[in-house]
This record gives sequence, C-alpha cells and structure tokens, in this order.
Amino acid sequence: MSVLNDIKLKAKELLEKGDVDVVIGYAKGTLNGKCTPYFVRNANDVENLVWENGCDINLANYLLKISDKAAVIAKGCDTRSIVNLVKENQLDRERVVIIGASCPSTESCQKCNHPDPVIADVFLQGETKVNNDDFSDLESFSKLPSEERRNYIYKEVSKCIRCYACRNVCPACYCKECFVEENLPAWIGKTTNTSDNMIFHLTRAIHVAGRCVGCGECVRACPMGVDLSILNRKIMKDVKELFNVESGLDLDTKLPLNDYKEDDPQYFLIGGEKCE
Amino acid sequence: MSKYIMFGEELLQWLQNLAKESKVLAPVKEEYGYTFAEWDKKSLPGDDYRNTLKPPKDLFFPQHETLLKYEKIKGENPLVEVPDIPEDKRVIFGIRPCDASSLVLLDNIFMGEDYVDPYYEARRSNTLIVSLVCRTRGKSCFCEDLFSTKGSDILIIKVDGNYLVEILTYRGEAAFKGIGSKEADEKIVKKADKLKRTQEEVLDKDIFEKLRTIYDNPIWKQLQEKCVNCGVCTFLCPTCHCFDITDDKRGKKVRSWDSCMFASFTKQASGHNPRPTGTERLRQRIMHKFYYFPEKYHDIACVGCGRCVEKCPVNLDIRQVIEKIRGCLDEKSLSAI
Amino acid sequence: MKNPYQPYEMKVEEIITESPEKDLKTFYLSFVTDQDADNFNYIPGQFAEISILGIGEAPFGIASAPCEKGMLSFSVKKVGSLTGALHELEKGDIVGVRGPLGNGWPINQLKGKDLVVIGGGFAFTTLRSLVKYIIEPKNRQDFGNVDIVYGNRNPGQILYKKELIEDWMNRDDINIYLTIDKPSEGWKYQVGFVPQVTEKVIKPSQNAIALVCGPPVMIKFTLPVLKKLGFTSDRIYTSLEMKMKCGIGMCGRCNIGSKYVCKDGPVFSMAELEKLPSEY
Amino acid sequence: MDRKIIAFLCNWCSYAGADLAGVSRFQYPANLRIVRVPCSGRVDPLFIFTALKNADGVLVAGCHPGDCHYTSGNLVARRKFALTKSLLEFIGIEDGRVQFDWISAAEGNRFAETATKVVEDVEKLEEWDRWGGEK
Repeated sequence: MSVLNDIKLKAKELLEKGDVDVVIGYAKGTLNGKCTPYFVRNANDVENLVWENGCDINLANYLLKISDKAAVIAKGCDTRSIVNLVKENQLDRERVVIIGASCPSTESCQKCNHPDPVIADVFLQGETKVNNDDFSDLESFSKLPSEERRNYIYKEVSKCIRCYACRNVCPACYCKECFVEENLPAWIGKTTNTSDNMIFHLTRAIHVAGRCVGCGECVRACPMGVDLSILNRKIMKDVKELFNVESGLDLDTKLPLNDYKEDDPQYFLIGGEKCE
Repeated sequence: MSKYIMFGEELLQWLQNLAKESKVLAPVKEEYGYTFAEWDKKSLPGDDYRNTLKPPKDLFFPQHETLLKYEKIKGENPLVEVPDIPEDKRVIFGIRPCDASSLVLLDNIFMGEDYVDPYYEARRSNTLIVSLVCRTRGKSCFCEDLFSTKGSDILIIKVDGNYLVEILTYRGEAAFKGIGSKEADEKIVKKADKLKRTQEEVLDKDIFEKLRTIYDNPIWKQLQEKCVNCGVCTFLCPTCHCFDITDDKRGKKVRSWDSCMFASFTKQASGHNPRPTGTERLRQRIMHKFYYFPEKYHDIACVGCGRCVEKCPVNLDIRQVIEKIRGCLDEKSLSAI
Repeated sequence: MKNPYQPYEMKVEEIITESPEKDLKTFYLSFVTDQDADNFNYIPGQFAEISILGIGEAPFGIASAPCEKGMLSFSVKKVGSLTGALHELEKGDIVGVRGPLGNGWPINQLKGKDLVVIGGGFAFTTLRSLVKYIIEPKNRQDFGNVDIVYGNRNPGQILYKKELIEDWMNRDDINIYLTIDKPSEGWKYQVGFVPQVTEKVIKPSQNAIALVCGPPVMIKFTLPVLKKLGFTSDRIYTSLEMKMKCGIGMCGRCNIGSKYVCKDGPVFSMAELEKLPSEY
Repeated sequence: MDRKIIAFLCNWCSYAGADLAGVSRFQYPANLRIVRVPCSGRVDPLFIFTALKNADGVLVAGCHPGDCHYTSGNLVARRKFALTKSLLEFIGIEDGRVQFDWISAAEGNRFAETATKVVEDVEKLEEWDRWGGEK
C-alpha cells in the first residue's frame, strides 16, 4: 500500500508543480484481475491510480505516442524498454520523468529476472521476488525430436489471426511501417495460412532480437493464446549466451545487434563449430 | 410458428438425423477456448461454454478465402476461374442468439440490393441456424436480449432440464418435419416467458442522436489514448466485415480480413491517409457501429457479445466508451462554456 | 448474376505517354469479346478496377466516353505497385477490368444547364469523358453552354493534348481555357492557378453547374471562387479519390460516414460532402 | 530431384566469386537462383524466411570478416545470422536447409564447392513443407 501512496504523492506533486502534463499509470480495469492504462492530467485523479497484481501492460509503448511532457510509473520491464528506446533515439530521456517502482505482479511473470526498475528519477521500492530464469524449459524443448518441435511451433502459430496485437503492444515494435504492411515488394501473404503466419512470427522474433526485454506483453495481448514466448525467449537466451548481453539494463552499452566483436562466434557457418 | 418440448434424448436423435445429410457444426472445446467444429454425433453438444473464441462470421466470411484462381500462360491469354462455390449443407448448432443476430447484420453488406457476394450467399443459404439461449450473461456480455430470435431458424431454451424448441423460419420448420415431438404446452411456454421477463437491465446502446453531434469532440482523443490500434476488437467482432483483396503471386486472388484500426487500411499509394491517427480510427469504429451503420441499415452494428471487451489487450472496454460518450458534452454545450 | 469479383479481359491496344517525365500514361484497351463490350455499359464519371494477375487491382476513372464503343481508356500515374506494373505493359498484353462501378456524373441533372468543367492535373480523366459525351452530336442539344478550365503545372503535363488543342480548342460549341502555373516559352494560353483563371473567365451564374476534379489544394481554393460566382453547394460536383478494393460497397475501405465512395460515389455534390466527415 | 535453392550473395565478394566460378568454368548445380545484395548486412532474416515459402533451401554468403566493402556490414550481419541459424535449428528446421558461408571474390572454386554442397545437402533432406503450407 505504501508504494501506491508514494506513487500518488509523487504523481500529484509533478502535476501540481507543472513539471509534467500527464502521468501514465494504471487504473482498475473492468474485468477481474486486469488493470488498464490510465492517463492522469488532473492532480485530483491520482486517487484512481492503482499499483497491484494485474498492472502488467508495458507502459513504455505510450511514451512514443504522447508528445506531452510525461511521467510514467514504471516497473523493471518498462524501464528496460525505455532504456532501449532512448538508445535507439526514439525517446528523449530528458522528456520523461520515470517514477520507478518494484513490480507488483505476483502471477504473470514467473520468469522475470529484473522486477525492479533499472533507471528511475524516483525509485519506490517494494517487495519483489527476483527469479533466476535459467531457460531450462527451452533446453528440454530442444531435446525433443526436431519434427515434434516443428509441429509444436506450426500448431502454435496456426492459431494466429494476424490481429497484430503482439506487435502493437510491443515497445520494441515502433516501425512507422511494418514489413507486413509494405507492398513494394509485399514480403508476406495476408492469409493466416501456417506459412504466412510462420514468416510473420519468425521475422517479428528476429526483428526484436536484442531489444526484447521479455516483458511478456505480447503473450498477454494475444487473443488466441499463441505461445509467443518460446520464440522470444529462445532469442533472449542466445543473445545472452552468444553476445553476453541482457537487453535494456544500462544506457551506455550498444544494443547487441548494432554491435559486433572481432571474435563473435561463427558456429553458423558451413563447417562452423556447433553452438552449445 | 410452432414450439416443441424435447427431452435431451429426442434432441440428440433429431440432430443425428440432420447429420446424415448435413455437416453439423457445434462449439467444441479446444486448448484455448471454444470453436465451431464438426460435431462428433455421439452426444448432445454441451452447454457449458460462454461463447466461441472466434465469432461465427468466420463460417460465412472466412478469415481468408480465394475469390478467383488464375493461371498465366506464356504467349497466351491468362486463364481466370471462379473457384467452386461451397455447396455442402450445414447446420450450426449451439450458436448464441447474439451471434445469430450478427448474421442478419452481415447480410446487409454481403447480400445487398446492388451486389451479392456469391461465396457468402452460398454459405448463408446452405446453413441452418439453431441457436441455444445462454443461461446468464457473462461478465463481459452486454446483449440486449438473451432470448433474441433474430437470425435463428430455430431457438432452443433449456427449461427444467428439457428443451423448448421454437421454430422461427420455414427453413427451421422444414428441418423439423416429421419429428413426432410434443408441442410445448402452455405451462412450459409460460415458464420460458417468465425466464425472459427476469432478464437483468443491460447497457443501453442507443447513442445515435448523441453521436450525430460529437464528431469533432475532444472526447475521441481521450478515448483512444490507451488504444494500441491492433485488430483484436475488429477481428473478433461478429459484425466487423472489412476486408482486403490481394494477389498471392501463385495463382490466387485472396480476400482476407482487414481492420479500420490499422493505419494501412486507408493509406493511399501517394502516402496520404484520410484517417492518419488512432483518434480518427477509433472514432471510425465507434461511429460506424453506432451511427453510420444504423443510418444506412437501421440497426446497430453491435450485438453485445463482449468478445472485444474480453480480449482487448489494454482493457479498452466498449461499454465504458458508450457510457463516456453518453456523458460527454456535445458541441453546443462545449461552445457554451 | 455475374460474380462481382470476376473481371472482363481486355487487351492493350495503345499506350500514350502523356508527360515528359514518363510517369503518366494513357492506356487504350479493347474488349476481348464483343459480348463483353455489349455488357459494359457506363456513363461518364464511373470507374473500373484494373487488375494485373499476381500484382493486384486498383480503381481508375474511365477516361473514354460511352460513344467510343468497344474500347475503354484510362490515364494512370505511376505511384504504387499496381500502377508501376501497368506502366510496364506493352501493346497486346491482357489486363482484367471490373466495372463499371460507382455513380457517374449526374447527367440528368446537367441537362438543360450551362456547365463549368474545372480540372487540374491528371484528375481530368472522367471530365474528359463527360465533355466527350456532351459534344457528341446527338447529345449536344441537351446541354447549355460548356466552359472548361483545365490547369497544369507546365505544358508537358496536359492530358490528351492533341485532342484538346487540335479539336476542342477549335470548336465553337465549347470554350476551353488551358492554363499553366507559370509562364513558359511558346505558351499561348492562360497563365495562373485554376482558381484565379476560373475567377477571370467564368461568368457569375445562378443556375449553371460546376464539375470539379483535381488535387485537393486546387479544389480547396476553387470552391470559394465558385461560391463568389454564385454557385451553391448543390450545384458543385466533384469526384472523390479513395483507397478502394472491392468497388461494390463491401470491403469497407472507402467508407466515409454512412456512404461508400465506391458505390454511393465517387461523384458527390458539395452539398452532400458538407454533411459527411472530411475523411478523404 | 529439382530442388530450388535461393542464394543471397553480397555484391562485392560472393557474387564476384560466383562470377569467377562461371568464368573459370567451375561446375555447380543449376538449382541455385542467385539474388545479388549490396552487402550480407542487407540480408534481413525475413528474406530467408520468405524465400523458404517458395524454395527448398537458402544459401547466404558475404565477404570474409575484415574484407567487408563497408568495413563492418558482415560483422553486424554475423550476429543476426548466428541468431537466425540457432532459431531455425530450435524450431526443428534441418541443419542443411539454410546455410551460411564467407566467400571472397577470388574464391571461384570455393563458391562452386559451397553451391554444390548446399544443393546436395538439400537434396538429401526430406521434402520441404514450405512452412506448413496452406492450412
């Protein structure tokens, strides 16, 4: 409760002083267990803010949409997305006040390594449980026969209705025109055949490689329950193992896919050594 | 038309008979929700589902479908063919009344006075709609009438463990011909009527007059603030019917669902976009459902199935949108301030 | 009833490159069968969806007139994938044509009236169709005076140059005022933007009808001029450009208010447009 | 078997290598359809995934590290390719289906060898379902 109180006080102060035009946080949603993004412009409305299990939507996304001076109430993953957006020159760090707070989620992110904000202008610490994601689930998946793995992925992506909720909620997906919408050339068919869906999901996973912070928003947003995390987490695992990078932890290092080392592994080449 | 009362066993037998000459589709539980799939013919489809994950428009206007097939032949004129128009007879059993009524709304579009979509029409004319009334409303539902008969050929209400079968159309009657079921007696009919009368109050969706005055109202900007412009609400909406047509480069002209929530929907080749931001696009969706569509076809393009409420990734609840529109100041009052 | 998605096959008979930049071409297409030619009955202002297999389909106003039997013409500016592919076509190639679609110019309302035809750039296509229709000997008596103002950035971009200068300019049953934005060597006609030229050459009128087609900025500045000349909104017509797919009022793409531009338009009076959201 | 392989070759090294293979009459199978790209860095993994909708295999080749015409295009690409290859393997795509190599302008012979190897490898694989095809 005290974290929420502090959030309200800080939000109120920022609005009253005129430091920001809007505070982006969460309010109670209309369905059980779901909170909804909330834009506070009037200091009195801070009373509607909540900070509880269900506040899981990644709010970094909204900073790209808003041109006002904004404060955002951010947990670990939101701040990591903000870090990446600043690095990619999508967001001016000076324009945003980050009210950082420990993640209140108790359910949705079992595998989160960073519930606390990595950058913040104010940090409101709460109780969190730091997990250690060892990607063991991916390792057991890898041990399945290849056909079984392929069929699983086919089965999952074939549920996709191509509503692009996964893309639109993702702070890393900010392209003005996504490859699925380009038509000169048209890269991908507009059907929901498994083949078109495969191309969409594989490409999206690779396009956010090194920038995906594993917030899980795409998984929660998917109306059809497609297992998107398996692709994203596989890439997160590889980025960590091959390039020794966890995305969005600091403002100083380059994004892993914009960077290289002379001795980066080349196991993927013909005759290259296997990756373990 | 007639009303019958049936035991579960009788209903099962009737359905099994229908299945001999028609493909019977019923809600089947899959990993992540219910979907209309071919009925196994063994036991009466259960009634423990709220609704199917995808709306039934999928069965008439599939997410993607081939409109034309073509073949390019070097040195010759290309061949263009119309694919086989679906002819198989179908029964959709257990569709919810809200969804059944959505089909009537779609008919306005695909079976209009000037043009008829042959693929949609074929499926519509080959399909018998047998709807099953919900026992209660779900937490995201806001249909006006749980017992709505619109769009159904036959409506089934569960009363005291038996089934009250209301025949609503000639097609429904034909499907019931020769069944020696008991006509429902007055007692049962009264009991069903009583159920109907105990319906709780629901959201009043009539905001037509209000919408007439608030096109330029700042409320749209406020309403869309949390919207991420994905296509969940439109794709899962039983009445949304926008589509795209593309050539797949491999001999097919394909129609696929599209959404007014996408920036690309109205963006012209020149780069000009008449609805450039989320504000215009959300306004279009709401205005279309509750103002433009009623103006043209005299009916609201929302049946209250609640799928958009349930699945919106940011909990942008259309019921709240309607409430906020109802409560907002119209242009006259705004300018008076 | 014919499957509304099935196109007629048409053969490219001739291609005229209209502009020195080569980004504007007029295609003359003939029907492959006589039966198709008989079935395709249209009025000026209607449009058709032209398709190239494997690429796609896009709407274009019909530039030919109904009296030009057996053929259709379209002027196409190269902007996107389909128009790009159209520009690659050669004589003898086959394209698909679906139509006629939409409502054309309101011919019946125009009868007995003086007409002011105002066009800008490559949007002159369906206006050419209209004028061609009007000057047909059997139709000419149905209409009053016809004044045409047609503007372009420079002389190179004028559509149907040969016809306009060699035929229309020499007729005494219509007045045509060609204009370009800035003076150019050898140019003998009007100079200035369409709205200014309109103000200069068109006489005020209480019952004439104006038909306007051109880039949005031209329309924007021409409307006040027309108002000043006494044209009320119900006597000004224009044709809207919208992204369209199906052309038959189903796909929803060209929906503005309760209208579908493809089916309820593309021709609208300004009075009608004033009642619609300005989403075009 | 007539299997189709799409080869994305960088303009400065690998494409020149293919050219040299041709000029030097080093034989390689005709199943290869070459797409010339300015740099291996231009190869968006999307190209690979999309190519596999219509082809049975993909070869991507660029300049050897250190030789990139744009200094580091292939070094940045190297990270992308590492992830792509690993992802493909993870989801059960056979090792031979998509292959990568560095081939210089002088390595006409190596180009022919690589091309032959990739075609032979793909021919040994089971028929490719083109991403599950049309559902």
